[in-house]
Amino acid sequence: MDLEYSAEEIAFRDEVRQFLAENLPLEIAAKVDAGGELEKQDMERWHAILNAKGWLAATWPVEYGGTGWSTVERHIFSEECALHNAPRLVPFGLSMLGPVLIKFGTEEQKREILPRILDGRDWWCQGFSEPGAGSDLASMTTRAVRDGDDYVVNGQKTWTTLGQYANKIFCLVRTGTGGKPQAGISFLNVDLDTPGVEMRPIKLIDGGHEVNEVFFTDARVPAANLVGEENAGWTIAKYLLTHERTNIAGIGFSLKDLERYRRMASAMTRDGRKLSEHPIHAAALAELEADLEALQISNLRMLANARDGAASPIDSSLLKLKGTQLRQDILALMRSARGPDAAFWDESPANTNSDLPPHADHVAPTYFNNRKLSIFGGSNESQRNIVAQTLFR
Amino acid sequence: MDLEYSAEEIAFRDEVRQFLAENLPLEIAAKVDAGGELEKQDMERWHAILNAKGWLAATWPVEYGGTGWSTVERHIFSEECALHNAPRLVPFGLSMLGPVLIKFGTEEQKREILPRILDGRDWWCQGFSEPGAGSDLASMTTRAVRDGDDYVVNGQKTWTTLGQYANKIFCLVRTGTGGKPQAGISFLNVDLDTPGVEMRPIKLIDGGHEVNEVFFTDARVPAANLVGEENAGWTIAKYLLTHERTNIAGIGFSLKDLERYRRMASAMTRDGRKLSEHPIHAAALAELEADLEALQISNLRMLANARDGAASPIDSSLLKLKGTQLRQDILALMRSARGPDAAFWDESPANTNSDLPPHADHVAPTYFNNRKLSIFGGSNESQRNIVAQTLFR
Amino acid sequence: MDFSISQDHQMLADSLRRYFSDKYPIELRNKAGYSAPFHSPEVWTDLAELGVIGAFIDEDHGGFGGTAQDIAVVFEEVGRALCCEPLLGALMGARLLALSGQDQAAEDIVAGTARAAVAIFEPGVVCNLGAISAEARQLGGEWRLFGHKNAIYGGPGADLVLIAAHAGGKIGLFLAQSPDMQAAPMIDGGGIGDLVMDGLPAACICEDASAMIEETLDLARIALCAEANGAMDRLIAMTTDYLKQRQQFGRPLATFQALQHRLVDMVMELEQSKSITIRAVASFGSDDQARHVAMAKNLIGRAGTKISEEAIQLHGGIGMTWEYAGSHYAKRLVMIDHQLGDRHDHAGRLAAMD
Amino acid sequence: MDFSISQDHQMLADSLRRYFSDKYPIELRNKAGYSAPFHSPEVWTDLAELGVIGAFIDEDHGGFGGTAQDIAVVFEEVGRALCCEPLLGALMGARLLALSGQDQAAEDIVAGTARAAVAIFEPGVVCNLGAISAEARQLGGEWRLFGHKNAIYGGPGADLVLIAAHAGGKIGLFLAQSPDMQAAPMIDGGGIGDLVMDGLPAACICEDASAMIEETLDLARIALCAEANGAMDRLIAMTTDYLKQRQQFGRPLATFQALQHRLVDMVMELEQSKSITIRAVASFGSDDQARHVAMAKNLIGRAGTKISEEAIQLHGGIGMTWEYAGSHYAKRLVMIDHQLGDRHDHAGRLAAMD
Repeated sequence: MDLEYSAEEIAFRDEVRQFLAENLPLEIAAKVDAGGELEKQDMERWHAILNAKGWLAATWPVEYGGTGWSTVERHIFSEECALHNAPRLVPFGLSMLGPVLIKFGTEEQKREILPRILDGRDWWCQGFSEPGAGSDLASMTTRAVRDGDDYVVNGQKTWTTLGQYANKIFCLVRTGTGGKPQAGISFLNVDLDTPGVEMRPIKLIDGGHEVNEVFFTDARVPAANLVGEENAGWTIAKYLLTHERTNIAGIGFSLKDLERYRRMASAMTRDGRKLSEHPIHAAALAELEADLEALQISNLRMLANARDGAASPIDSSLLKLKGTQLRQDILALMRSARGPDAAFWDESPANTNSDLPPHADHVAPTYFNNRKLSIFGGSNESQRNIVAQTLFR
Repeated sequence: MDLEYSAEEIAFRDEVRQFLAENLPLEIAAKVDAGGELEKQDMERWHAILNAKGWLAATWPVEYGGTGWSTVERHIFSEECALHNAPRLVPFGLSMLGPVLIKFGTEEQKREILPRILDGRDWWCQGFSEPGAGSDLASMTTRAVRDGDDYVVNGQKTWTTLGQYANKIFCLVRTGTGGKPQAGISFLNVDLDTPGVEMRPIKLIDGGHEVNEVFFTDARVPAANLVGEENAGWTIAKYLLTHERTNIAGIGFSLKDLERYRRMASAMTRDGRKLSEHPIHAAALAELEADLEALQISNLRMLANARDGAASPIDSSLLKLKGTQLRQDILALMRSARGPDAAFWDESPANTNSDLPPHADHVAPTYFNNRKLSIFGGSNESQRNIVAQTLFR
Repeated sequence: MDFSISQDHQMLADSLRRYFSDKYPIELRNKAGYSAPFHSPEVWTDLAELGVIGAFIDEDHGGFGGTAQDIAVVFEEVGRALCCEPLLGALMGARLLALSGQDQAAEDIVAGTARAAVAIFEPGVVCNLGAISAEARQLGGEWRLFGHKNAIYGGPGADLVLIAAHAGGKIGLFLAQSPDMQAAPMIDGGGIGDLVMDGLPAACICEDASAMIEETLDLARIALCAEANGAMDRLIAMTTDYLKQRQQFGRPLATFQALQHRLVDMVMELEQSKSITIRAVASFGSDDQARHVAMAKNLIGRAGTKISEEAIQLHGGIGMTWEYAGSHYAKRLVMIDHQLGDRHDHAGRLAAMD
Repeated sequence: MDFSISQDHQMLADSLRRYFSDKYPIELRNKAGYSAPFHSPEVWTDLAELGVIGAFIDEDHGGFGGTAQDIAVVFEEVGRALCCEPLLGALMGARLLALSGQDQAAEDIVAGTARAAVAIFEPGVVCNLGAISAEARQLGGEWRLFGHKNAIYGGPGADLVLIAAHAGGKIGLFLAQSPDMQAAPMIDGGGIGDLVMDGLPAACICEDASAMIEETLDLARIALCAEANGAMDRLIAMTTDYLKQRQQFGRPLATFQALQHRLVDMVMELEQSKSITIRAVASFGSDDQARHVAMAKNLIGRAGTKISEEAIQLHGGIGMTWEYAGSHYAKRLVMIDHQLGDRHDHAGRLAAMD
């Protein structure tokens, strides 16, 4: 039993820390620290900095421009990034399409698409969910009919995160009929400027624009954009959805949030007592800290399992479950700590010239926005179903 | 809107209070107050006192020796009894078989059985559950085959509460085959001294003997003991199980337990601080008190609905759910308050010459014993199923 | 023992419900509630005409109500319709003006021709009147206020702002006319203000106002509880409908037992919330007032948050969208716990009362 | 980073698990644990021979272990087998004797020829050494103890009882030989004692023992956490099996989604419990020891209680019976939270550390 990183891993961590200290733009880190929203150029800037360093595609093999890092190194990198308030990397190209192409794509697709992900020419988004197909993804109905060298696509996708910044979308489309709903699904890349493709914003509960709907009306997409075999899309989707995500528990974010909470609580009073000395708040904080300490070990245990080839779906589902619950609990405590001032709202949280009084901040919108954590990316109910299947096998 | 009792109801409450003050034996009340177990003679004594007053059968019509009380009067009576530490009345004859006979029994059955319930000659117990039939009662298999003027009964019943004191048992038995499992069930009264009937104790988690198993091996039971028609037992069982129970939320018991808790907390210290001033314990107490205050009103609302003929199964199921959860939470708080001393155990809690140190008491066995509250009498899962059926109708 | 409401109350509730249903669609609400003046002057006039504000004070002061039950009936409908008009400020303002003998001002409030807001608490002071620090000083025969009041509900654009401040060893109540304040929408709709006072001129309308402020706060808490009940009732109904209608894996979500049981627990919390509000309403004015109101605000703070979070979760993505009315109900329910003391504040008050 | 345990530890765990499985049926446990001497002398001898007690202290003091990991390995098996032998007293006693230089006594403990118990806390003092009030006075050249020690685990019948008491401005450690105490079974099996001291003769084995007592308490808390993990693991396995086998409404309980989801949450709590124990074990002896041990005891107090209550509920009536082993696991898990500070005590300690 040894909880410590190896000497090499510690050296790697120090290298990451030094890099972050020297290269992460302070104004971006400050925005992240304040819980504000990032603008497109912030994300692009950080993407380019990492690309220049060669640290962008943590999960890709070196031959495709990836880092070749081990599971543990990937974990160290993503944890350090979170702790230093680096922006979260947009995963759709780097962590989703990239690995899919590397496994299922043609040589030409790899050669053409992967470099454009790295250098930021392409911003990909995801077209899986539909209004009638959420947890039950296989019930999706967007249809692609082969017509000569093209597919003609009709249907609607939804919950397309940051689609407003994207120029490309990878989609699941129905190309076959009959059989189980999982059969007859294909994986198709689509240019968003294709005629007949329209993106519309969805405003979320906190007023933010983060997700979109995408409508396809007789959109003609080259058949060469198919990834893998026709009707083999479900296998690819499953690979993508269960593709190892080192950061599924969101630990770095929870650590940062707890740090913000402690800062906040020691600066606030509540009815004549320092909030940090309020016994109910202090006990809640202590229990959340214990939970997070445990979750860090749980996460390391999963990493060690993965490294040793012993990963199981229970691991990642349980980490997702507990990680999202914990983060939501932390954000609820922060919201609660802010008291009546949590009500003050500024529709543009990126706006640093906000009119809000200085004692108001973004705790309430952040709390509401992150109710999504237990819904998106496989709802916590779906995760429980997955774990139950394994338990009762 | 008027939460107060009417003048008549207040007069009734005062009469009950006076009666309890004058007639409830102090040594019995003290045992109840201390959370100890009652012996058979304690229960019989209180039964006889109430019978002498004519206040025993709260739910029976006057013509059969009942009180003829209104719903509200029954509630007042049972609440006052709990608050004065009167023993809980054993319900099997008074609240279960009695009402069943009054509705479904023959004149002869009523004439013969009801007076013996009142004067204590018969102590009834219940034979519904079986090892393989709990929440799913209709799957029961104890079989009664008609043979001349008798039924021959074979099978096993379980969870027979206080069966060790009883001389009679009313049972559900399978008399028909085929069709839905609910068909072919009959309601049969059985003398426990019938050859082939054997009662065995079940020791519970807290070490107490409160429930039993009953085995039937070719037991011959007179067919005249059938209540209602042959194969009509399910209707009777349903009537019995949904028969209005004014005390389903157990409010009087929760009130007493909170009172005991406050007494305990103000007498105890914990690491140098009075337990009643311990902020976590005090906040937990405050929230339980709020929940109980609300539950009292919820209960009165249900009583008013019942009085006005508007009772719904949601009401009683929700009261059972919340009432049992709350009581269990209160008992958990008491257990927790007792700290390490909660571990001291005395197998005979009725024994007042206990060897236990005076700072130990029965909080842990009481807590464990009352985990039954959410299991017996229709598990809380079954109650949720019932409510859900109504919600999604 | 009678849990039905009076015929008059039923009529008031019915007329309000009809009005909101006919004239107050969620789109109007979301348009009015998030940009200055953070409410709809037309709706305000309508509500005044319907007698909503008049229900807040008694006949002696120009109203025709004023009991806790009157307030609960109104606010339950307010919650059911998710109305974000500045009624809480009007309730508190009208009460305090009436109790201070400002009859004309109270009448203006009731008539809807003036809007009132109340500034009692301060940054870091959310529930305990004893911890406020704003001061009133007489300068040249005129009262001037110093200090910082925050979270003033309905503050932006209010004509009459009633301000609690120390003066002469007591907490007095002062009236300022349309003071400038930092204005913002609340995340759950409606306006909120922040008032930094550095010599703000005001009239003293009561020299020793602690008791009337505490009473008014308790009444406002009852209003919030009733509002929460209306909102929970509606949100649970929306969730039930959604589960019945939404198909996953070939059958309605309503058939999944794990979801069923969670909905049942929500209903149970709602029933408890209704019950504790009934208790608080009945205790208003009695010795048990503070205790039962604190219980209500505590219990409903817990229940509202839980029902909100569960409703969003049971809806899935759709519950996260601005376009779906349910998300706004969910926000309101959580944010009610932030107003006038949250569950922990009131648990602490209860513990101190024992 | 390596979460596997060493080969030696694996062998120790395997041999213990085999022993318990072969020689320690629940019937034996329930017979031995509930009547004097509240344990089985035969099992005790076997455990000593298997090296269980020797694993508690290092080679310099007659043992062959003594690390937090040694203790965790043993107690996880103890928990899995629900063994109620007085090992916690032996652990604490052997450590304190060894640290006090009582080598012979420590060796007797390790050999199983003497039994030790430790009397630190008092009625109303459950976690804070600073609040104890027992005193030691020298009378005629001999130490005499005054005060009241309670909840002495394994106290009944113990040969050597180590007692913490004030002397000369410090907390000293005193050794009494087989003192008379009020003895009782614990509700979850095993013996517990209550010791009223009115001049009890004892030897002073350490004059300033606070640090070693705190360290020993933390180690004992780690033992309790590991024990809880073993018991939770087993109880969850029993619950899973029961749900798979038990039929209701014509299908296994395991197919009911509401029950499935609850079992998943239990498994999640167990994983968290294992993780926090790993953390506490690794921190033992470091600056983070007190903090991480308190976290572990807090988290496992919550997890154990929840898993216990849910396991009983998911079993239904059968989980309420003495005859079913699961009920005893459930009791033990709840009662572990009562030992050496419960979740609230440790949350309070953590808050004070921040």
